Amino acid sequence: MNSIDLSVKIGSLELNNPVMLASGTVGYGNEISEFTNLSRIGGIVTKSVSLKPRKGNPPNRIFETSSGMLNAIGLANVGLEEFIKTKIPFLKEIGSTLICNIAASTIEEYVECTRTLDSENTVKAFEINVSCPNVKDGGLIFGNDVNNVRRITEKVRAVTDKPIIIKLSPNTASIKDFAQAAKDEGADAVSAINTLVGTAFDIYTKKPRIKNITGGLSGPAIKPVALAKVLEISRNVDIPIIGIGGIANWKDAVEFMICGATAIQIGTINFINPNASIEIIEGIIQYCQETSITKISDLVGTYSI
Amino acid sequence: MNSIDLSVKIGSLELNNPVMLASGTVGYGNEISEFTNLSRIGGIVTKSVSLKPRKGNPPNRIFETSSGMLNAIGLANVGLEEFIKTKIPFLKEIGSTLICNIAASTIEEYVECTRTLDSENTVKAFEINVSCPNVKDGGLIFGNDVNNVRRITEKVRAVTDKPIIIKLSPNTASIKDFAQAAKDEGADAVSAINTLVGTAFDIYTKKPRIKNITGGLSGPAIKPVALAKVLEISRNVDIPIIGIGGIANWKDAVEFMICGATAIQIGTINFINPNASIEIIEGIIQYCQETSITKISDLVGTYSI
Amino acid sequence: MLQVDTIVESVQEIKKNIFLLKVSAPSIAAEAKPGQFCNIKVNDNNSPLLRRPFSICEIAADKISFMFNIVGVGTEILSKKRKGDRLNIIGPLGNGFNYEGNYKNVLIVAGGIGAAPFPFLLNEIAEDRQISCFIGGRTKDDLISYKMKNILTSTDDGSEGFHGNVVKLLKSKINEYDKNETKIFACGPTPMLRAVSEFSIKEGIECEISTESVMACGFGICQGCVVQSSRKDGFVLVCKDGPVFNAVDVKL
Amino acid sequence: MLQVDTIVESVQEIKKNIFLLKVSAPSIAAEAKPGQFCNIKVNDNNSPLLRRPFSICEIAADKISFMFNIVGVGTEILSKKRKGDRLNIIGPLGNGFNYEGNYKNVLIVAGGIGAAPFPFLLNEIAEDRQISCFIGGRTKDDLISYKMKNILTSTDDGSEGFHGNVVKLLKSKINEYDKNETKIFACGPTPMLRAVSEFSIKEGIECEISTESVMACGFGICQGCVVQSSRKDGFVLVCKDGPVFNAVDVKL
Ligand SMILES: Cc1cc2nc3c(=O)[nH]c(=O)nc-3n(C[C@H](O)[C@H](O)[C@H](O)COP(=O)(O)OP(=O)(O)OC[C@H]3O[C@@H](n4cnc5c(N)ncnc54)[C@H](O)[C@@H]3O)c2cc1C
Ligand SMILES: Cc1cc2nc3c(=O)[nH]c(=O)nc-3n(C[C@H](O)[C@H](O)[C@H](O)COP(=O)(O)OP(=O)(O)OC[C@H]3O[C@@H](n4cnc5c(N)ncnc54)[C@H](O)[C@@H]3O)c2cc1C
Ligand SMILES: Cc1cc2nc3c(=O)[nH]c(=O)nc-3n(C[C@H](O)[C@H](O)[C@H](O)COP(=O)(O)O)c2cc1C
Ligand SMILES: Cc1cc2nc3c(=O)[nH]c(=O)nc-3n(C[C@H](O)[C@H](O)[C@H](O)COP(=O)(O)O)c2cc1C
Ligand code: FES
Ligand code: FES
Repeated sequence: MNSIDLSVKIGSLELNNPVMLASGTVGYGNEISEFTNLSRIGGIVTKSVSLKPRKGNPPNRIFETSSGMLNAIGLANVGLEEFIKTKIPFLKEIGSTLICNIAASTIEEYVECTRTLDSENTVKAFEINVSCPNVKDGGLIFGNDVNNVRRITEKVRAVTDKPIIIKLSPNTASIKDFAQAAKDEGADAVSAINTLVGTAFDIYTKKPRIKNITGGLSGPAIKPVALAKVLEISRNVDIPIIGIGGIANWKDAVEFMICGATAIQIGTINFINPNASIEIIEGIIQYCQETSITKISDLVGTYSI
Repeated sequence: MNSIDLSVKIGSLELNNPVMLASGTVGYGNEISEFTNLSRIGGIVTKSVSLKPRKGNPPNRIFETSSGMLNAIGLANVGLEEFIKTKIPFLKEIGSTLICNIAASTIEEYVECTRTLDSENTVKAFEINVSCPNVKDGGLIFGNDVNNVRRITEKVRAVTDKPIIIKLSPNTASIKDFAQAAKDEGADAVSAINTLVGTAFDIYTKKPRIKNITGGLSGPAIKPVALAKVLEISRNVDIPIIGIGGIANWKDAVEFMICGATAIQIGTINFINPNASIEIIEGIIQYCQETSITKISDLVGTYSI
Repeated sequence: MLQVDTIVESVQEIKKNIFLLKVSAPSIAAEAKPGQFCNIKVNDNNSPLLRRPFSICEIAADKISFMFNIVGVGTEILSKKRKGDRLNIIGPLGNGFNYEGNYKNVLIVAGGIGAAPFPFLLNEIAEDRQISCFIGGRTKDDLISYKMKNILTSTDDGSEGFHGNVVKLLKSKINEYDKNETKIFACGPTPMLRAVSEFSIKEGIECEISTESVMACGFGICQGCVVQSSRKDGFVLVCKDGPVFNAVDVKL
Repeated sequence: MLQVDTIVESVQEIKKNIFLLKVSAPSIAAEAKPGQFCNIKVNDNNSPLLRRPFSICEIAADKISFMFNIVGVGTEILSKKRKGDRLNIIGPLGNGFNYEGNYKNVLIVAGGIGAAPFPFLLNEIAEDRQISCFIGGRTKDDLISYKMKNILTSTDDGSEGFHGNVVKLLKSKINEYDKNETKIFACGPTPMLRAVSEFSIKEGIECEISTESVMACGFGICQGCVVQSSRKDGFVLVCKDGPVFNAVDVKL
């Protein structure tokens, strides 16, 4: 039955299937592995790692909104050293393709993280997070200036031959310019989108619901925006796209692929259904059978407009 | 009981209360007047009017999303002449404060519309729509370039003494720059936000759900984004703000005012509950009683961060 | 046009996947005309956000009924309502059928759930008219004859009645009626309405069609529900100018 | 940790606005320890989107119960569940109470709905221990004594028992117990937990507190549920490192 070729290529990165787990929504894989079979997943993108450990923002860090959630975790992570020592070994065990997401406050830090991780065989690609809205230093400051994105890509490109994916911010007027810049400097792919800047306030205390004041909006609420960004890149720039944003089921995943995403990542839905990724893979297989698709990569960018 | 002063001032524009109906979501007031008492509403912003009639985009024009909707009406409107002849008289009758929203493809057209309407006594203020995402000409092209917003404001300012409100696009990296530009050129206020660019596709036909391909996302899904934009302006630019985006009930309205909105507009919720505006006014009154606020304008920008 | 909290009287599955929802709504019932519809908020939350439009199927004293099949989340929720549940409804909306006038034969043409508005219409039509109901479906399981009279059926698969679509059935029988004394009322999927419109225009038979489109408000403020007008270079609103149009007035 | 579709057995209002929801969940019941919680998807849609965490209140064979009061949309939906409804649950989550060890007196301190985890705990605690339950509420209507033993009550308004908060009540009685032979288990609003922590630390009494925080995932992948650690300049996760902490380990 299942003779459908689900594999996709992102630059030189080969994935068994197009479904990945998004950075910051699966930690380092160990907890979610109790609920789902990680070895069947196309790829795992680890929580943004930075050179030094970050304790992250004080609580409250999250708040639920209509069909979405705000978060300002603040890139809490164990730091590069601990990541290599204790997290990579587990991720190696489970046998899923590992993509390492890197966050930094300076270009040098991006470069150093990439260079250090380049020698780790388990790491198959890098996703460069230039778009986190929740840290004072770095994050949006980088992500919203096309020249910075250009320079980061260039410098990171210089220190690794592994595939580089630039994770773009949706909080810009023209995401295609950023995708073009990434392409120009040799990135293998872009991923879109990171969260939208949002906030919420308590009307009695008048304080923000999130200690950081603003947070990143994710979940089904943002799906139409994410899809429009993917389509914008797809129609204007010739670079593989990883679609992210509000994907809750296989139909959403297929919709992103039709709009031009070679692969997709699921984030917030992992919190609600930690087995969602496997269900999405199964749904995609069924869809292919129904619509007589034998190679999933044939579906990418088949929008008819 | 009800000795609360609900009136607010936006430049020289005085409103009986801060609750307005958003442009494009109440037509010209006649239909919704069957469901709600328009004379109690703070203000009505009419559907964007352009110099010539526009038939708008072909169907489908709308699509529902998770906690939101996409629309690409395409600024369908009767045109300036018909607007003055048949719509203003009705709006005059009902006695609510009338704000006329103007859309255009050129700066000259903005100016001509404003100049012509300036002599209409019923029109108490202008809202300049520089942010509609759904027309090929004008719309986002204007709204996403701060210099255009600057020039439009300047030119429109020159032809009217009535209050001018610039309606800003959220599809930019830094909305405060646009608010500042509007202020610099003499606008009395800004309204934020118009819809976010989004899309949706049918996974079987592979066609966009909206004929225009992309549409504007509105409704509760976008509330956190709208609130963050209002807060961004409020913290950086000294100009009255009209908060718009996903407001569904009085709590949402109060939240926007706490974040710095002097008044608010409700859009999508009119479609679901055409009496929502009155319910919101009543809720605000109760909130004021509960929290011992005697002048609603004292609530504006009281965030504690 | 009213917005009212109604109380659910009953939800009955009258046929596999065909439901009849009855609510108590005196004020709407008093105003409604055949062919009008209501816009129903199926829940108290944002999933789904928008109302769902349904033709008024039947009116009995102060009760209104709607007929629907489950096609998505909104109709699924409606099918699970129970007696006593509260349901917020806006209606009656749109114009209705224009069934006055000088004609003898009433030809009802209904495809699938397009049967919904006709029980109310048939109940109001003057008794001296001759009624024939052409009912089509993909298979015999899709034929809805609830409160129809003088029924002729067609199925795409030939499992009951005429083998073919309902417009072909209509064509095959049209010579039995005096065209100048006949009026067609049609409701069903858009391709069917297109076919019946073309046919009626060609034959010069009066024909009204009840159309559908995606809707947000249902009463004219969102401009979302347009169809192409035949009379001007522009659009008309299904919710306000329709949902019933004379076949000559719109291009589907 | 499991994700299972459970079947609702019953929802009972055991006291005004206090509900007991019982589901059949053999696999979770088999694994669960007192003080652990489950993360419940209260609906099949996005309103609300996230799961809601609830302590395991009681286990009887393969059934689990949760005790809750209605505070918002999620608990409202739960209160309306009926026998036979399906409910997707993730659990058991977090660590539980550490109730082994060398002590004689068990002091339960529960504020309001903080009573929820204790029926399960009391059922598991060795029979030779002396149990006292300090139960607090704003008024006597907020006192929840479900399956508690040797109860002492306090109310903020003095309408029943001790007049004052439950930690004050505890303080007034603490001399009746040998501090070295005593362990406190507390659950309730954060200000109460803060007070009981301070008190127990000052008095040198072993104390475990069951904490709350906003949660998205409930099992350690979102990093949303942090509280300040006392042991390092950083945070611990309520869902994974807690929800039960030794009072000395966290700064609330
Ligand atoms: C004026 C009018 C009268 C109607 N009367 C009836 C009636 O009496 N009985 C009945 O069963 N249905 C009727 N409909 C159609 C009915 O409104 C839709 O079936 C319903 O809104 C679907 O809601 P849902 O949430 O179950 O499906 P969704 O999840 O919203 O959609 C499921 C599928 O139905 C399609 N769909 C959704 N809304 C519409 C729509 N308005 N028109 C056409 N296709 C749609 C979607 O594209 C999708 O493919 C009427 C529609 C209109 C505009
Ligand atoms: C580990 C853990 C165990 C819990 N055990 C129980 C229990 O056994 N019984 C019980 O009744 N409740 C328990 N709670 C609290 C319960 O999760 C919340 O009351 C519930 O999520 C509220 O959902 P809602 O949709 O009804 O309210 P919402 O509409 O989400 O919120 C209503 C109000 O409650 C507050 N609130 C929401 N979520 C939480 C939360 N997680 N913690 C504190 N306040 C919150 C909101 O800020 C708001 O003021 C527990 C919480 C945690 C973290
Ligand atoms: C709690 C949380 C933490 C996140 N942390 C990161 C992160 O560390 N690095 C990163 O690149 N993206 C991070 N993201 C963004 C997601 O990877 C993803 O881009 C975004 O959530 C949109 O997808 P979704 O709607 O499926 O969640 C985080 C998202 C959430 C909700
Ligand atoms: C169907 C529809 C039509 C709209 N038309 C206009 C318009 O003509 N001019 C304009 O300035 N804004 C228009 N808007 C934007 C709204 O005024 C408002 O800014 C936006 O919908 C966000 O508010 P909401 O979430 O409350 O709907 C339209 C919105 C919708 C949903
Ligand atoms: S549905 Fe809103 S105008 Fe017709
Ligand atoms: S709730 Fe997600 S890590 Fe604790």
